[in-house]
Amino acid sequence: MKTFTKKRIDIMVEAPLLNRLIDLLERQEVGGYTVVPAIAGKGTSGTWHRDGQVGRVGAVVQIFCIVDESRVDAILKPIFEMVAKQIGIVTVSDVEVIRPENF
Amino acid sequence: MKTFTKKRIDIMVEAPLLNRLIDLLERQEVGGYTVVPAIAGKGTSGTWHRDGQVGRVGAVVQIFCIVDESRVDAILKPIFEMVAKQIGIVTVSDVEVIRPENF
Amino acid sequence: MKTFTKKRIDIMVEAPLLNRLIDLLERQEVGGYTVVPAIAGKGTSGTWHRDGQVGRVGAVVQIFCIVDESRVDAILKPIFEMVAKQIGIVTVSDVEVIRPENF
Amino acid sequence: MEATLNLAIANLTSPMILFFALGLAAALARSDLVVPEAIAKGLSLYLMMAIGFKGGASVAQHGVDATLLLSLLAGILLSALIPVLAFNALRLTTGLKTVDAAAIAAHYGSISIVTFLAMTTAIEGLGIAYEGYMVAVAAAMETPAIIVALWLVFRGKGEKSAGAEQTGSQFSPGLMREVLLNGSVVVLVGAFIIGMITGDDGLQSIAPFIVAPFKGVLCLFLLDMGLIAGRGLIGGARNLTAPIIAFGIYMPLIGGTLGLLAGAAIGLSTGGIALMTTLAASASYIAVPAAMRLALPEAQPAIYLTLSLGVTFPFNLTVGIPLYVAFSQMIA
Amino acid sequence: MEATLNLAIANLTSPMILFFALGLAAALARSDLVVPEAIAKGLSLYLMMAIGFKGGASVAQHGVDATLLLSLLAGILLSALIPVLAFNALRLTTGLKTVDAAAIAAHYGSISIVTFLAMTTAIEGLGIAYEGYMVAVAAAMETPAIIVALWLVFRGKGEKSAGAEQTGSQFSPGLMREVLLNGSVVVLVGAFIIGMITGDDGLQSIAPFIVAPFKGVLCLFLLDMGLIAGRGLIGGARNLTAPIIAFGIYMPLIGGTLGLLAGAAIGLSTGGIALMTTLAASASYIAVPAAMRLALPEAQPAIYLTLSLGVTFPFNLTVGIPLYVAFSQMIA
Amino acid sequence: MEATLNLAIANLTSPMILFFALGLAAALARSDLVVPEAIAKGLSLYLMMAIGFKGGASVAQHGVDATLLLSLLAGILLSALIPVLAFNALRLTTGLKTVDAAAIAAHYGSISIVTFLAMTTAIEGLGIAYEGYMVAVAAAMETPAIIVALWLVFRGKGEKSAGAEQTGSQFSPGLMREVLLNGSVVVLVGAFIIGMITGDDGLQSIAPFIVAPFKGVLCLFLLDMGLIAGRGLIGGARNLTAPIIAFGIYMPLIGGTLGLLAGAAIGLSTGGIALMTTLAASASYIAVPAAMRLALPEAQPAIYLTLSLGVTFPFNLTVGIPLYVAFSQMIA
Ligand SMILES: Nc1ncnc2c1ncn2[C@@H]1O[C@H](COP(=O)(O)O)[C@@H](O)[C@H]1O
Ligand SMILES: Nc1ncnc2c1ncn2[C@@H]1O[C@H](COP(=O)(O)O)[C@@H](O)[C@H]1O
Ligand SMILES: Nc1ncnc2c1ncn2[C@@H]1O[C@H](COP(=O)(O)O)[C@@H](O)[C@H]1O
Ligand code: NA
Ligand code: NA
Ligand code: NA
Repeated sequence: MKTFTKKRIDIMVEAPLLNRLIDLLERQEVGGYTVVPAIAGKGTSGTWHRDGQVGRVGAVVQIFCIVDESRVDAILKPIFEMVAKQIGIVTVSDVEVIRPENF
Repeated sequence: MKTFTKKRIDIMVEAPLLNRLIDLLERQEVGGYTVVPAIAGKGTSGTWHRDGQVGRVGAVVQIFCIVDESRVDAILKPIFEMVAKQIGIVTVSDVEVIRPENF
Repeated sequence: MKTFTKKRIDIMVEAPLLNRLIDLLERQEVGGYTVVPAIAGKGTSGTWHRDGQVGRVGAVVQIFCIVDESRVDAILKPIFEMVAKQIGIVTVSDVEVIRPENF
Repeated sequence: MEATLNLAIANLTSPMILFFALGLAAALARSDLVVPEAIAKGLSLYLMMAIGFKGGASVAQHGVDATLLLSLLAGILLSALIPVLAFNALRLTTGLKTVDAAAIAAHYGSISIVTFLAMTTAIEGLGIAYEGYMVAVAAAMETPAIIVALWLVFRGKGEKSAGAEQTGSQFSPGLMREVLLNGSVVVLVGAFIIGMITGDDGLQSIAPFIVAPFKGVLCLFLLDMGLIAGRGLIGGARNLTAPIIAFGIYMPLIGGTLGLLAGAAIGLSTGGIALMTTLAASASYIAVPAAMRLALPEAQPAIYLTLSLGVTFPFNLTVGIPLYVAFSQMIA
Repeated sequence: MEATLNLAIANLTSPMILFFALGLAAALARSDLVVPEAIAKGLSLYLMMAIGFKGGASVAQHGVDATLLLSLLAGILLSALIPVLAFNALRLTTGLKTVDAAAIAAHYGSISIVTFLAMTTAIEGLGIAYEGYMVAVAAAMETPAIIVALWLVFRGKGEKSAGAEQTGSQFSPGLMREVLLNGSVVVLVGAFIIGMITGDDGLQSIAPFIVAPFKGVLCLFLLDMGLIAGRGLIGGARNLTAPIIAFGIYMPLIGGTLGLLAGAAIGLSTGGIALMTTLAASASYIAVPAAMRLALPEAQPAIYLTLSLGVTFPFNLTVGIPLYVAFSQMIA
Repeated sequence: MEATLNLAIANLTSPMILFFALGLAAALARSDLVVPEAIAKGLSLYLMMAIGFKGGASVAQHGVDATLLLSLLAGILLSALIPVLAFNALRLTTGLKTVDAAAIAAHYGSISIVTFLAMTTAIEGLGIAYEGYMVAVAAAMETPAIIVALWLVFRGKGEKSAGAEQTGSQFSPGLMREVLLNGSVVVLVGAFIIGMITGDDGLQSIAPFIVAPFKGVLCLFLLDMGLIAGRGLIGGARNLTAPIIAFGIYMPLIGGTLGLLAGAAIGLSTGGIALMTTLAASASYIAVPAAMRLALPEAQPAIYLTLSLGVTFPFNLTVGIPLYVAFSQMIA
């Protein structure tokens, strides 16, 4: 099957920031995004576990977004600026899709 | 370590369709699959959030399946046919595995 | 934006083994890891569903870990040894990150 | 008239309706309040179990009178007939496509169990008795509407022009099985049977769990329903034209009238008539939408879900309940 | 005899057992009914907290009699002895490998707390008193069986032929810590101690939460257990040969007999004997399977889980409970 | 003195505090015990709904006396004043940076609703009455502290040197909206209003859900709080120096004293004074941390969360409650 190469941006970010990140993605007019749960983790800011929180602070959520290669840089820049000073990391990888028009 | 390249098919699909998709994968005799939750998202069919549903309509789940490159097309075709007319997207990417025989 | 290529190791493993796997990752001094839930799946050891368990046996969880290419082999070997005899699979893929120092 | 007004005021100022309003308001004010999915499912399981069990225990106590079968039959007929009326009303008054009209029609033939629960709570509060087996009638009304709605799409078109193959519409026995064995129905009917077997002794032994806190749990559940209805409206309101919204108001009145007449005709008690009216007036937002995504994927969920959950459900809860009680009291 | 039959009928028609049967039937009919994982864990937490607290408060009220220590000792011995019997029975009658036989044996030495809960509810319903500290005995019986089962695998083999290194079998102090500090045990024992400290006053203050709705919550939990047992059977039945299934039936009877004799020998009340019998007869499906995945990964979970949860648990719940009560009444 | 000691002992041996201790102990012993996130959120929703409703129903019954407005005003002033004191105490005694000191200060001006719940349960147990509207005072005290703390960071620095742009600190109306409309506050205030509207009738109708099991549910919730506090201490203790820990003990005493005096000055009842004291003494660990992550991301959560949840919360629960009751009884 013919497929088209796109980029998948994966963002892990502390939960209180999620709504702002989604607002940012909407302003960048990405074709879509998906929020995915995480249970626990460790990074430079220490260890966390979902079942050990009151409130949302400390928990990390994931959000990914499939975009056209041509738009990666424009989208990545403000994301990185937002996440850099918070708890979180950003990765980018290659994926192929079947219908290219939606991204 | 010696690794072998396989393909990872990621399908995001509206929850009511999940059982049919699993049936389809079983009929294609894939070596395995994993269903992963999603919390929220946005696509061409609009926005959804897991905690804002009565029933399953509106929610999206993810399912991924690691298969040998040689079988990707055969498996992708019926999946794409099923998902195309519903809420959902399909992506394919490269992964490496250590034991090649299970896929 | 300038990015740096790293490796993403994805491990799916039966839930009772999770703590030992995390201990192993800590001993390998990986820069971080994230545990991700799974809902259901099928592999060589049969089918499972999260909502059909008493206790943790039978459920599978995912954990991923982004590491520098140079360290993949050292980390992969003990992981594979641990997972090989249990229910679980390991995959490796390419990702790009923006800040290379944390991995 | 004054009695009806008093009923209406009592209903609007009951904790139940006020918690629903709180949820609605919170959603419209875009508060981040959520009831976790697992909790909502747990509450729903509890409500099904409680209402089913109480119905069964009541049947065990009062015996099955002659009207049980008649009620089931009436329920099934209403569930099959209402979609035909609804479909034609939509085709006449809105510009909706066949699939969309049929999908909406299925919702109105089927039922909303939470509206049913709210009505039982309301009439219990008023000291009005009702037949315990109305729970079984509720279960029986879930499915026929789906079959009729699919028939409305496929009839006379030889499975082609409606685009079965190309568009994915399908009518499969697997689908019927899924609908009939969906979790809520199984718990409702199962608990009903258990209630019938264990009777009043059984009921007494678990009453502190399923009877005493019932109304409070329903309040919490309605808070969540308010949140969901409100968020559905925010997201889906732009898909609803004025004629569609009007349908969401007058269709429960039409359906309700049929239920009222049927209930009176077969000789139900006042409470039984009120419940039959409520079942006929209410629209599904769980079982039917899920079935429609499988059978009629090209029908737009943003229309049928928003209409059923955002318009008809609040209407029945606030205006419908006192109205249906008042009319049941008159006709009984 | 007739009394026993009445007991059996009363048990089989109790809401508890009927909800379990409903879950089982729904699973076998492949309904999509599920109790969300978080709800199931929450219910289980509640049940541990309630049973532990009630046990502790009862000890505070009635004082610790001389048999407490004896009961704990008897429990530990039973938990250590039963796996040896079970292991040999399996080696004689089935073609199972050493690791599989030992893993199964561990389950039968350990206990099922839900079976214990069902028995307490049954005897409370019959007005039979029991020693509150039996909860502590239950906790004490969780672990010894695991140690004995691992010893059965590793003894005399110098850690080699059983393949410790190559196959991953391991017996570590970390494992014992994990088992001893697993969540359920901590809540059960912790609530027991809190109950002992706060006594009847404490119990009264939270009784509307932990006493009144207890039986109803147990029904909901058993619905889920039925679903899980049923789905386990669907998936795992093909792993069970006739001799293995037979073991799942006669082993609880052997274990139960030992429990019965031990309970009578140390002078427990009728209820206490029934509970000791139940503990000895029941098989673990939470703590032990998790420990086995870590210590004996090459043993097949599809065998031990299906057997314990799909065969022995339903057997104890339906046939076992009335039987054990009847025998306890005779022997007391 | 002896009365105070008795109060202290009664408090320390209440099921509530013992379940908290159990959670703390389980966490420190590294047990794997967890309360699933969805259950914890569901319990918290329940507690907010119950306490809000009961407060509102009590206002409906006893009427609004003149002190309601004064209490709200006093609460808002305390919430705004305490952060200033806290900030200066931290700057004088610890080497913390401005942002860290301000972030901590915000927590102590705001409130812990669970501490408030524990106090209401304690005084209800002692038969001490209190003003139902104190729930509204609690809600009013959530936010002012946040505004003051942000002002402490940005004042006089022209938004620059504190590094607004470079470091991400920001003070936005959106943030205030998020805090004011956060789920807990909405349910608390909403249920309070519903309680006021439906009054005692409403309360009676759902009392078996929101009144009877309340204390037991609080025990389960405190078990979870103990687990979280304990795990927070394990992970975060190394971030706390002795002067910071000392602050976590003396700051509630300073805040509590202000609350005590304010409560007495405006003429609250003994129970009302005790609650005002508790609100002033308690520190937030839900709303404020979330706001701080958005407004002051460079402040370290490991410090403010661990201090509020791991030091001040247990201190208030164990030592604070009997102390505040004793002083309230003296001053009233
Ligand atoms: N570009 C995208 N990136 C990430 N997730 C997406 C994207 N597009 C769609 N999705 C996910 O797939 C779901 C269905 O997509 P759609 O069929 O386009 O509405 C959405 O609700 C998202 O959860
Ligand atoms: N080919 C595959 N694609 C995706 N997930 C898989 C695959 N094989 C195994 N898994 C996941 O890994 C778990 C354990 O696999 P196994 O050890 O093969 O039983 C399964 O239950 C699935 O959740
Ligand atoms: N190397 C890594 N691999 C996988 N997940 C990571 C890694 N580093 C960080 N994370 C995740 O991102 C979260 C925030 O990272 P950090 O900002 O470095 O504390 C962590 O809690 C992990 O869940
Ligand atoms: Na209807
Ligand atoms: Na046993
Ligand atoms: Na305070």
